[in-house]
Amino acid sequence: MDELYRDFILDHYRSPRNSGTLENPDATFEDDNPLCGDRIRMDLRIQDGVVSDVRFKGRGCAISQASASLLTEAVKGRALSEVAAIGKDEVLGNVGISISPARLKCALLGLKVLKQALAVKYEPSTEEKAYPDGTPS
Amino acid sequence: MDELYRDFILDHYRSPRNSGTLENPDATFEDDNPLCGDRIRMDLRIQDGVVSDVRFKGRGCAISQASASLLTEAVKGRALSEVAAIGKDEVLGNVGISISPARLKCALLGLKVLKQALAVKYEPSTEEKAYPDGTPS
Amino acid sequence: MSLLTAPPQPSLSAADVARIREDFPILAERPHGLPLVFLDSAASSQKPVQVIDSMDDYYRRYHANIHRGVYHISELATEAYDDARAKVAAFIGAPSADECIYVRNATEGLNLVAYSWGRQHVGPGDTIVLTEMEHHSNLVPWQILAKERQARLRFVRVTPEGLLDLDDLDSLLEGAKVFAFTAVSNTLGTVNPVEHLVERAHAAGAIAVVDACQAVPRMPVDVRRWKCDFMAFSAHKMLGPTGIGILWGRSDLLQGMPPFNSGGGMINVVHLESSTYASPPARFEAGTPAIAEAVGLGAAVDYLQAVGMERIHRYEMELAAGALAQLTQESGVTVYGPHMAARTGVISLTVGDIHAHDLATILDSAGICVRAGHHCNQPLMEKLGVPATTRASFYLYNTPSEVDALMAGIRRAKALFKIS
Amino acid sequence: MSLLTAPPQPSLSAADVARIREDFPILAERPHGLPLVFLDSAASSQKPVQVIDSMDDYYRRYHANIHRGVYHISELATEAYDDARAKVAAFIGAPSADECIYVRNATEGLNLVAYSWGRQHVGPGDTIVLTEMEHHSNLVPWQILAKERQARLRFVRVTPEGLLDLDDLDSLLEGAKVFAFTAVSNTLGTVNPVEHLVERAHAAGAIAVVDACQAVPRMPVDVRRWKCDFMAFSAHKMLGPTGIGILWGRSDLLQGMPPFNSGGGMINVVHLESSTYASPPARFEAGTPAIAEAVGLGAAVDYLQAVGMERIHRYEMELAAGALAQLTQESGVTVYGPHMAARTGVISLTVGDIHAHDLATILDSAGICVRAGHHCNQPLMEKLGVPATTRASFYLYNTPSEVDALMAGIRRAKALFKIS
Ligand SMILES: Cc1ncc(COP(=O)(O)O)c(C=O)c1O
Ligand SMILES: Cc1ncc(COP(=O)(O)O)c(C=O)c1O
Repeated sequence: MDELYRDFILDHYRSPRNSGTLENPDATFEDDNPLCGDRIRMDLRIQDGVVSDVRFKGRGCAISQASASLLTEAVKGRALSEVAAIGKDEVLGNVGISISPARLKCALLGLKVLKQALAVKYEPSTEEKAYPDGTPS
Repeated sequence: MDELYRDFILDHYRSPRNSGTLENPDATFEDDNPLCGDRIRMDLRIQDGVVSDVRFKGRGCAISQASASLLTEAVKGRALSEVAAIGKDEVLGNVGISISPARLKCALLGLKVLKQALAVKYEPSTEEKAYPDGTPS
Repeated sequence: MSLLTAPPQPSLSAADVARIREDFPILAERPHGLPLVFLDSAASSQKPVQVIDSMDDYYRRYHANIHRGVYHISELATEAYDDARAKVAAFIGAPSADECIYVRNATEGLNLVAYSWGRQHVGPGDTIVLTEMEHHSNLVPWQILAKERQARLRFVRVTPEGLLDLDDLDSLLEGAKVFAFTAVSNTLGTVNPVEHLVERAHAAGAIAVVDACQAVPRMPVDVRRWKCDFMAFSAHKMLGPTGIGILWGRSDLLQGMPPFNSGGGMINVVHLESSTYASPPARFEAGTPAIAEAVGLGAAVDYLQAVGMERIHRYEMELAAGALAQLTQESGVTVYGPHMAARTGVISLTVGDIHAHDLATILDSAGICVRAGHHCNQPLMEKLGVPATTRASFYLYNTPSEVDALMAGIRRAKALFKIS
Repeated sequence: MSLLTAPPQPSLSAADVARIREDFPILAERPHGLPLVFLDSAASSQKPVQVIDSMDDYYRRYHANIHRGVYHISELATEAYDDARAKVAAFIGAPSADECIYVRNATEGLNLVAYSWGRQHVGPGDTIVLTEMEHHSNLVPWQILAKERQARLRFVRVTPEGLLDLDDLDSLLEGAKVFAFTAVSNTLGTVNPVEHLVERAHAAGAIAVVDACQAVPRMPVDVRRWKCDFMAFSAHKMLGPTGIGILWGRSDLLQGMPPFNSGGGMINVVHLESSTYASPPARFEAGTPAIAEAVGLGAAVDYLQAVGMERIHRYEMELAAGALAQLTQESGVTVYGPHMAARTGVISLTVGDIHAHDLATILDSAGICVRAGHHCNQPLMEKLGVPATTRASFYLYNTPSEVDALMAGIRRAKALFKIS
């Protein structure tokens, strides 16, 4: 059980890194996890194909907020091509605790928002338009 | 099993007694058993408080038709007060075979129609009006 | 239909059927002290222990409400509920599990289409096309919709042989919004040419709604081959539990549809004055769903797939052919419905002037379960000119000797009613 | 409320509860190797063997479709289906079993009222009164009805303490057609004064629709005493199976209502172009019903009545009082909802800045099942100013030592999150 909430998770929850918003971000997205009300927005500054700055704002459980905070650290200064390659496993590895199926969506919300921010910016997704009234649950 | 369809039941089914209708009956009613489509109409002539004549018309299974036919025999010439006292048990006794729960409604359809004919005539039932679109099932 | 294109596959052997029968506890029952001969699977099939035990196990080990349950048994329940949906989707060839909506039964599935899609797309003067052989569940919801929206109903006629009369199909479909029809008649056993009917519906600009209640249990069904738009069926007719069925719908249609029932579990954001809704399938599953029943349906699909739908279909056709051969030889017996090539193992009949209920009662006294009545097909009965028929239907657990028992029962009824 | 008028009755003893626990197989489960502490009965209760076995027995011995089945097992099934309805009617004091309609769950029951009664009686400019503490299932259907009929919604406010603010009730109800409210809040545990609310609704000429989802499982309920017009509840919260619930309605109202779902089993005479419908309850039960589930619900009612609703209610109140005493002592814990006299054993809380899902996950790792989230009460959460709460709920099989386990779990969470 101590596996569940390590100190650095609490630290990221209470003192999130890269917290806040950017003015005129190059990419931005906001989404929530309707089942538990977690909400995250991510703003990105992109220069020469590199994520030069990133901010996130959100509310929700320690897992969703810490995971998003950790993700911003992993993303900052990296090339878009590298960021595009970040997957579930890397995010869960960074979080470093065992996550039950019901909480996976919390841990991955930040990643989902990040991907959607980049998708909206670089390749508008038709799928988004197909869900006018909610996200796939 | 031979208990189920005695010869006199078949006889009443194929040669119903008091079959047909009356002109200007003093009491009449028609109803069906929506679950199996049996249908029976009964016409009564009433003189001095006595059922002086009775006719029935119907379609359906041997049990419903024979039971109605037997009932007309039991009713003809009897005082209304006696007819009012005829119950389930007497009708089933006349039919004289064992009836499974699913077929009880068949065996008792004639009695139900008879009672309703008399009720409509002598004490208009408000319950009937409450079921504008069907009989209680 | 599928028989012509699929590679030849064996049917079930007597040994297979004997093994299958072991799985169905009810077949050991002895009503009136006689072996149970269950020939009413078209109304509702019996259940194998695998299905019964799956639900028992659910309640004993991991029952919990699914939505928002963070704890272990709730996670197990949620997983089982979603797994069953994926199994059903694979079973009917649905491109995505999200296209399979859990409903109470096929009837509710058809009502969902009529309410949600229908009230959005059908307006005054529009046409809804049905057939004369529809089950009340694929007729009355459209009557109500037509009345409410001042739309018009048209009916594909049924020929004296019991087939759909397709001669004027295209003119009936002209300008239609919906063509709703059954894949298999629950009274006549007729197997309709679904692919052709869907194709003509689409050519006329109508959507095709298939009542697959009698098809999914007894033959391979693939919505991608049928190319239909909606399809409804019930679990209880395919070895599954009561209380659950499936409405399958094309995902783009479902996406655009408003909710039917509303409340917990189908929302996104709720304010006092207004709300937004979840995506399908959740949008159409308001309230605590039939979780144990979904688990049971999943187990039923597993069972059917382990036996093989093609083999089940062939075996049922063999039983039906054997029964029809005997029935058509028997004096006084009238069989309704088409020739073997166009039908399946659902057989309606009458015997002399014996009313259907009397015949069913006599058969019951010999332990034989058949259905008697209008089979929720009153307009078709009127057309056939009979108030009711007696219907025998076969399934994977029936045997040729049960067909013989049926024949013996019919002969006994004839004797009792003095019919030669 | 009932406590004041009923003759004093004992609660459940520790020995009673020990015996009761033996009937619930799931309580022997050991998630994560620890004893299961199930404190989520308000979401869905666990099931005693008596209920599980009743359905098992049904499928093994007498499953068959009910309508028009002339044979033995179909008669048994029909009888069991009707018997269960009679048991439910007696349980809630309904004057007639025909007033109890089987639905999938409470949500469907409330939708049935909104669709069938609502679309007939609510028109432009009409008012529907709800409360701020309604479950989404007693809110969203009315939003949809209001939008469709251009009617207006008004809300009885919830006080900071978690009670209904009844000061302006009469003016809110002025000219209203419907007043729909919950008997017990599923988030705050508040027990509302149902008789008074019904009386005020009637005085204003409105019908009273009671969401009794959290009341019927946990206290004696009598519709004749409440004098309400409709009442909905779910079997799965009262020891019964998933997939079935009850809408009770006053018989004269039901008689006058058009069908909701339509199809097999709810008709009288069907022609191609139009149909007439059966009387209630059949009119509202289209298609093959949840037969096994009705049997299970009947067994659940038997079980609850054998234990005694008054005793169950008292015992739950004891557990709740014990839990509240400890929780209000515990630093960092905030409890929502009113004082003991106005509540029941459903307790929402937060602990420091620990998010509800984190708390639930920590409790789960100790084998403790609680619910976390908005509890289908989003507007109420907004009002409380919290995104989510953690909710513990008690039922007849819980014990004081499980309350202690909850407290220990909360203290562990505080330690992990370094909350003093
Ligand atoms: C007060 C209340 N109303 C309605 C519901 C909905 O019940 P169901 O999901 O069984 O339809 C619930 C349970 O979630 C509830 O607690
Ligand atoms: C062809 C057909 N359609 C619809 C139905 C209705 O199915 P259910 O009663 O399970 O909703 C049935 C079964 O009775 C059927 O045979």
